[in-house]
Amino acid sequence: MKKVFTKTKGLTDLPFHYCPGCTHGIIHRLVGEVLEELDIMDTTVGVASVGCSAFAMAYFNCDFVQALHGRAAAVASGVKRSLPDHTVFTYQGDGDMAAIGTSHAFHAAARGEKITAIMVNNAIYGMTGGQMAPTTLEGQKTSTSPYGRDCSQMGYPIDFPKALATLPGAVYVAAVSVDSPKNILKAKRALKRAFQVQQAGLGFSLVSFLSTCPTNWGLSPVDSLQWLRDHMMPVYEMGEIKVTEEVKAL
Amino acid sequence: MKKVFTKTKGLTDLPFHYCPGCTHGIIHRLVGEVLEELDIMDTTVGVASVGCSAFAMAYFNCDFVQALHGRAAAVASGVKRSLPDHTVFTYQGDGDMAAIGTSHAFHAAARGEKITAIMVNNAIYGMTGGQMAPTTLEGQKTSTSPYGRDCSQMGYPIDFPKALATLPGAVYVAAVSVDSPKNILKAKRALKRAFQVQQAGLGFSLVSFLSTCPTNWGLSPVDSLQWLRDHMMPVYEMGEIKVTEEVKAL
Amino acid sequence: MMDKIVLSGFGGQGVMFVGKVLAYAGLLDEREVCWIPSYGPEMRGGTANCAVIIADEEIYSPVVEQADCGIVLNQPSYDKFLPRIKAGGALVVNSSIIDMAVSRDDITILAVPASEIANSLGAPNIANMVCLGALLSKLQLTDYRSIEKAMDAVVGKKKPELYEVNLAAVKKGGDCA
Amino acid sequence: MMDKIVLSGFGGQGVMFVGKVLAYAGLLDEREVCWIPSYGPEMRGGTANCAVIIADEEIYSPVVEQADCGIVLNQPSYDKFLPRIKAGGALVVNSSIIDMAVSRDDITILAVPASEIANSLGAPNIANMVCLGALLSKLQLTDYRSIEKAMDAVVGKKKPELYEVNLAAVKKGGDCA
Amino acid sequence: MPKVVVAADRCKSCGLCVDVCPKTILAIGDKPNSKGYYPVAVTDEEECQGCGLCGLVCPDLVLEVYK
Amino acid sequence: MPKVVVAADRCKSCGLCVDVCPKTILAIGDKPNSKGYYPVAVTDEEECQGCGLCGLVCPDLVLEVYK
Amino acid sequence: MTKVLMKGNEFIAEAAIRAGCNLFFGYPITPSTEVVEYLAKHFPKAGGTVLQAECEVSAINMCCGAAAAGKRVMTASSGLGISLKQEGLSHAAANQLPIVVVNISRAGPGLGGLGASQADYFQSTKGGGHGDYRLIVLAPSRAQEMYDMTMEAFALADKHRNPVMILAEGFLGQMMEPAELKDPAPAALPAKDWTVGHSAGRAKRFIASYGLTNEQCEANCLVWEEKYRKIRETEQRWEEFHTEDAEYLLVGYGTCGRIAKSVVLKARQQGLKVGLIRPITLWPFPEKAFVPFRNKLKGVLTVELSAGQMVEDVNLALQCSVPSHFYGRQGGVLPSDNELLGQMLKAFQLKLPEGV
Amino acid sequence: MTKVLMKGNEFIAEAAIRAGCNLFFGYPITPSTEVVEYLAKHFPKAGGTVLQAECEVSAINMCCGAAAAGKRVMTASSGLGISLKQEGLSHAAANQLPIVVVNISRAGPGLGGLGASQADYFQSTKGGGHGDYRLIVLAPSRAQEMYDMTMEAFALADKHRNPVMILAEGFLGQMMEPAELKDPAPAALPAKDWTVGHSAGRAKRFIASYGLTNEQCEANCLVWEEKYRKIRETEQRWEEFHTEDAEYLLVGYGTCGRIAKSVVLKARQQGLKVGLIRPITLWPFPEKAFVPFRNKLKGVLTVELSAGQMVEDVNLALQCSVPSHFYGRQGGVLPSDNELLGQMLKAFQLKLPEGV
Ligand SMILES: Cc1ncc(C[n+]2csc(CCOP(=O)(O)OP(=O)(O)O)c2C)c(N)n1
Ligand SMILES: Cc1ncc(C[n+]2csc(CCOP(=O)(O)OP(=O)(O)O)c2C)c(N)n1
Ligand code: SF4
Ligand code: SF4
Ligand code: SF4
Ligand code: SF4
Ligand code: SF4
Ligand code: SF4
Ligand SMILES: [Mg+2]
Ligand SMILES: [Mg+2]
Repeated sequence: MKKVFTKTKGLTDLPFHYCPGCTHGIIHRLVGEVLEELDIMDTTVGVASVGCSAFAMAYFNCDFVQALHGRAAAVASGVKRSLPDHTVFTYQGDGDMAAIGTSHAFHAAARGEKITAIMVNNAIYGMTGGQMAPTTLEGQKTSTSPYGRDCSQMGYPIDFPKALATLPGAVYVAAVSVDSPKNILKAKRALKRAFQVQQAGLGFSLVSFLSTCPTNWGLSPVDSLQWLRDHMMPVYEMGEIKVTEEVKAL
Repeated sequence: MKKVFTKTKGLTDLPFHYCPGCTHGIIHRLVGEVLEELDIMDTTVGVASVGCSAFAMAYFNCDFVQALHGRAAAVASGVKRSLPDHTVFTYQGDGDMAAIGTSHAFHAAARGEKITAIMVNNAIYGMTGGQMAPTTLEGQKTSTSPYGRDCSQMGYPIDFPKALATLPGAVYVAAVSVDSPKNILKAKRALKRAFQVQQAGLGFSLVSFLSTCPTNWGLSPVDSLQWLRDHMMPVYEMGEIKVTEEVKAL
Repeated sequence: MMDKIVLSGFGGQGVMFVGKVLAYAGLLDEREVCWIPSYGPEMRGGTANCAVIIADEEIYSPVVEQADCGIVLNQPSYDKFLPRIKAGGALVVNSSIIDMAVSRDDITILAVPASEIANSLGAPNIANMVCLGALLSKLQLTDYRSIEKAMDAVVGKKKPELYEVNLAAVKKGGDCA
Repeated sequence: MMDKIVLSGFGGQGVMFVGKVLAYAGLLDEREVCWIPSYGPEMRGGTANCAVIIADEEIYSPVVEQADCGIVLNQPSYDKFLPRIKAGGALVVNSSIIDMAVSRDDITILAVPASEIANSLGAPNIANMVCLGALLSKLQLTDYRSIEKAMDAVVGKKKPELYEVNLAAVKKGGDCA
Repeated sequence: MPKVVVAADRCKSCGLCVDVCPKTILAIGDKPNSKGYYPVAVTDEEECQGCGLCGLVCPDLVLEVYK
Repeated sequence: MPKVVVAADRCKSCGLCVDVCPKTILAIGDKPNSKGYYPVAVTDEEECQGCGLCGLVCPDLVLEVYK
Repeated sequence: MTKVLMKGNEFIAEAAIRAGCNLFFGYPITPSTEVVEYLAKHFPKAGGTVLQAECEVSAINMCCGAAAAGKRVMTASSGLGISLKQEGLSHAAANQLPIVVVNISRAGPGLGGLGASQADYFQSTKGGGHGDYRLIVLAPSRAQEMYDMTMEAFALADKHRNPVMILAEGFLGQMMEPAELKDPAPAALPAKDWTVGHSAGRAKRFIASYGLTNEQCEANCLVWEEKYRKIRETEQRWEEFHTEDAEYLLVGYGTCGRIAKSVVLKARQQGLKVGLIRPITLWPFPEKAFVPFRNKLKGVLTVELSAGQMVEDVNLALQCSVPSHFYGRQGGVLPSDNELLGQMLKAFQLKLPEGV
Repeated sequence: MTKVLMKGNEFIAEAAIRAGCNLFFGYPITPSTEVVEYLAKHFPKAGGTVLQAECEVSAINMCCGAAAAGKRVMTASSGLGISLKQEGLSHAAANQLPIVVVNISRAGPGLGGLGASQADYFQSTKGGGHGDYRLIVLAPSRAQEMYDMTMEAFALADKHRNPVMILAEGFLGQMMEPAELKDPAPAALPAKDWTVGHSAGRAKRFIASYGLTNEQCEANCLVWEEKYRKIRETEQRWEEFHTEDAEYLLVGYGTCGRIAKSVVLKARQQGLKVGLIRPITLWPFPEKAFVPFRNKLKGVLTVELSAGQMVEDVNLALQCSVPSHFYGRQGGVLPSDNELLGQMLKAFQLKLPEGV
């Protein structure tokens, strides 16, 4: 009897601590599957950020380093320069990367740092209980935008992948979603490509995942996926935003 | 007998401390002239950065606040939120804004902060004696890239205005040069427009000036201007990079 | 006089809310009160708990090491707080979903099928209030009337219907005590 | 024995270089030496200066408050360092561009038209070396031969021509002393 | 015959699998697991076509699908 | 008649004005100012056309141009 | 006046609004987040501005801009975020900018944990940033003080033109207690004649602190040092509890101060002459409180939620003239009153007539 | 062995290369910049990596990554830049990452100035970041020590798995003196069996320091505290100069230690029994050096380039048992030996047989 679907060896057996229906879990699984398929679990170092995924290191079957909030891209650069033959990736929230971590991600990309950055965009600060993130949508209510985000005062949602795509060092930039089986499979292909770009030493690769936060959005997990489709997908450019010639040639 | 050219009231009489031929001086004058022409000397607060222009505050006929290295855009945001009816501008080096100050400039732009940011791009850290800047060109020799900037290791020159132009909050972004009388006049028009954009409350405006550093480039002032034309202008997108409809409508 | 109360369950079971109601009850009776939440990464999914102190003198030490009584709404909470009730104290247990194999005989254990009762009231999420009702008889410094006032202050105006069903639950719980 | 020397001029006049040559001279004679630059924002355009200590015992305090002798290449330097030479000490002054209206008679002032001499040697930028030559006679722990060795170590190999003209300047300066 | 194995103790009854199952044969169960969540159960094993979609969308690696 | 006024003490003899003058009537002088720089001087006042370019490019506000 | 029941963090926020704070710049971090959340909800109605910055470094520098423009401004953070503000705090102090900085502390070092900790004492009082500067540091111990001291912080900041820090364990920020929402105490404050903006008809100003020469730098340092001397002289605050006839002294601030009070009472019940000094200003440290006790005590026990930091200042204040002991818990753990009582008896080698 | 003449900063860089440092991450700042500049020139030939980060925060976090991967790594900065690294240093200490941090200090607070200053003593020794952690802090006083202590810093960092700071005034970084380029002293260091990478055939590792419960956090804190206790016990370093029969003691580190030596000699020439203790490790502070002098001195004078910081540790080490005095210069100004001699005579109320 063959297995149609089963847990990847890229992950440990530890149950996730995430809230019910939080898609951090799906994204974890995709990362684990890519680690397994590329057979790089022994030569990969992940860098955890601070956010709901701060404790992710226990879930992956590879070595991990905990970074301070926002510093993952800098830490990953330090690891990669030390272990050039290893695969190094960061797993960061949208606040972690696009708020406090802006300059580290920006300059890692500008340097063409040979790492893969993963951004989990749930339009909110999940870990701290639902404050406004740089990615929070216009009018969206959060605990620090209780009357809805007023962009003229609080700023506009940042499409961070688009900004990084302007940098020559960023050779592969993709924005994906895990709201449906189809998109989950698409997302995995993008993620795998990003890792392969790194293995080929072509430069900095970024995959941004649209993800849900049922708890802080105040929606059921199922409704959250719908909200993501209805409100986030139209705002953020989706798909492979930047693919250089070298990457295409892979 | 009419004055064809004379010193603006926008500046004090204090002689500049800059090296011979350093175009920081020309850019200062343009700012002073715009302050005078818009008659806003009494309602303008400048924010000085840390770089060769750290002591600029003594040269301008308006109030000034000294910011820490890289923090000018944050300080300016604090000033503007306190004095919404004032004109607030930053005067920053390329290192100050595009290296250590990256996230502050980036997020001030994302917030559509109603300030005018001036970046003086001389492709080097002048104040500290000629180290590599984010804007240093490929192959350019500096004290921290003594064998020439190797982009694959040290990163690629950053065209910061282009990156900020991707943000909705940045409504006017221009890159100019002060290498010739013609360009000096062009530069002044852009600068004036940036200030007017702020006065109209449209959002964040940025003017990037290509500037020389004869001392650290190791060239004569005249040769420096030629080097700027030959090497910097081709690399950095010049002119009005972003002009929103509202700005055009001004 | 002082009531030290611990309240524990998993996120969503509304232990923080019960705590607030108790604290308000104390406040409205012009007692000294302290509401002490547990906060931290455990939150995600895991168990939440808080402690409430109601006293008729100034509360110096806000540290609740051993409580006079408490409410536990799920198994992990039971396991964690059973040992933390003072001898002679009382623990209200949501017997609907808690296995009480391990127990103590130096404290009063009030086994209340709170989840069932809540379901019977058509509001599965108020097992917490049922347990509160059962707890009241064990408290020195607050009673049903105070809770009524408190509920009024906390939810009353905003959500009358909520107000009603919650108090109904408290009453039902009281009958189990 | 100890020579404390101050050297000052505006950026580009090569005072730091003279200082290094002196320090190397001391080093090659196996003396204890200290080369102390002024560093800071003044640099931009303004005056640069440094101090050199050459000693035959360990140098504890590296602070040069009052110097035994010095070289000043421009007016601001003269004004600043004239008062900072010990009584009985010596100051070499680039008389080509320095007005010595104010002066002292408790120190030896060696007025050397260094800029002219440098021009006459066809290298306007070596007034510094001319003054160094004039200074040598006032030093206890170094002499022309040491300077020669030092010049060899500092520029010798790299730029022979520079080496020559610099030493020529030192000699010429020596004649003025 | 296709089969879905449920690691009930991992389930958080988020309902994503219930929503995605083309055969609508998944439902939230009625007795809590150790964490206090009510894990999903397969209502009609016969019907399962082994498409694996439930496993694909489950955030908590609760489901294994065989065919 | 056009005229250029040189604030000699501000001049740093950078040469930018010398380079830009269409009439090539500006030159670095030969006696230093208080800072030790050799300020520019107008070699042939007659020739000046008062175009003001020198003032425009001078980084140190040394020059005023009248016409 | 009736009392309201809120979290300590919310009392701080409400006090800021009523103290006439104009702007708040911050970045969320547990356990301080309710401050920005409360303000986001209530500050706009009061005409205030709340701006969530992209990081703590940005927040403190925004505060510098607002303070330079003469506004009352506040920021709040914890542990890691406060560490990030150190450059900005040093800069703010050098530029004599009145800013209220709230540190709802958590357990460190590094990411540490979220529990109650007092391990930021050195950072707060000796200057975590570079250079000789000081923050005035206030340490509340209950909800009413969270409120009152926030009001006082704004007054002290304007009075001395200096950043003021409120240092409270996360425990105090998260706990709900009743407190009165008093009006600010009227205070005669110096005119703000040094701020930027509206410069018509006066010489232009700039706010900067660097020195172009060492001599100028030293002159600046001496001005600041003199200011700090005056603050040390005039602003020491502390609470004494049963010290009249004390032979033994407990010293603790914040939550430890409260727990220590229970201990003092329990000890007194047993006839032990134990008293408590609870520092309220951590800087300036209340040395004056200790002067009368030099050479006069049988023992002092300093209790902190750290490995031992304030204990150094206690020893210096007592000129090492009495047997000094320390008891600390770390990582967010709070000692119970019985635990602390036991430790005290052990340290002072005392027996209770009848065991407790 | 022949000596070479370089700037102190260059000796630090050269020592790092010869100590087997693998990577350097930094951001330029006067007066430390020659460190990165020298490495940019010479490190690549030696197979090292120099990366100019976009800011100091990035640099210290890059260091954390490299240290976690088991490499020898260094960063250098000054004043403002060091303040920005505080969060990272607290994190590095909590994660027990061996990193060498060079602080070529300048005058603060804020932008301050570039002159010689020792006003970062508290920040460096008591923890400028949040939480209970310590850096081992070495204070060289001349070129040879800049070189030697850099070598030692790498060994100490690996030995104790702790960040080590070299704290030297800009003056020492900018000054050229001759020094020998010795080879590193052979040291038996613990195996790096905790690093990430190359994980085949072993359980996966992660490097993190947080605690999910207060109890776990406290357990971590106790482990670190025990390590610090051991370091305090074993690593105190200092130099004594004419202390054998000293009735009066001068205490100063770095440049002040040098100037104080001239003063001691001048005083001795006049028959005054003056000695010097020059702390070499600022943390752990060399308390042991002071134990023999408790209650035995007529006076102690601590001299610092600050408003008075280390003097607190001197008093604690002497248990406030001798008359204590302080003399400081600030903002970058250095006292001359005659000036210091005069201050000493004044403090100790001494007269010179014949005036100096
Ligand atoms: C320096 C610092 N500032 C603030 C925090 C508090 N904090 C922890 S996680 C977080 C934001 C998390 O949001 P995001 O990065 O989007 O991750 P998510 O939880 O949404 O997955 C914040 C502000 C911190 N830990 N460190
Ligand atoms: C936090 C901090 N890091 C580093 C420095 C040192 N520093 C002063 S100016 C400067 C760079 C200046 O370059 P740029 O901003 O391009 O201005 P320029 O001098 O070239 O005009 C640096 C690194 C500092 N003052 N503060
Ligand atoms: S808070 Fe939001 S992001 Fe965090 S685990 Fe819960 S659902 Fe996921
Ligand atoms: S160093 Fe360069 S940028 Fe700075 S003043 Fe001199 S020339 Fe201008
Ligand atoms: S998706 Fe997974 S966690 Fe959610 S209900 Fe289905 S099995 Fe349970
Ligand atoms: S495998 Fe397909 S059919 Fe079977 S339960 Fe899962 S989703 Fe339904
Ligand atoms: S441009 Fe100005 S500074 Fe330069 S030489 Fe001409 S006048 Fe002098
Ligand atoms: S005004 Fe024109 S012509 Fe006259 S000097 Fe200047 S540049 Fe030459
Ligand atoms: Mg998020
Ligand atoms: Mg620059």
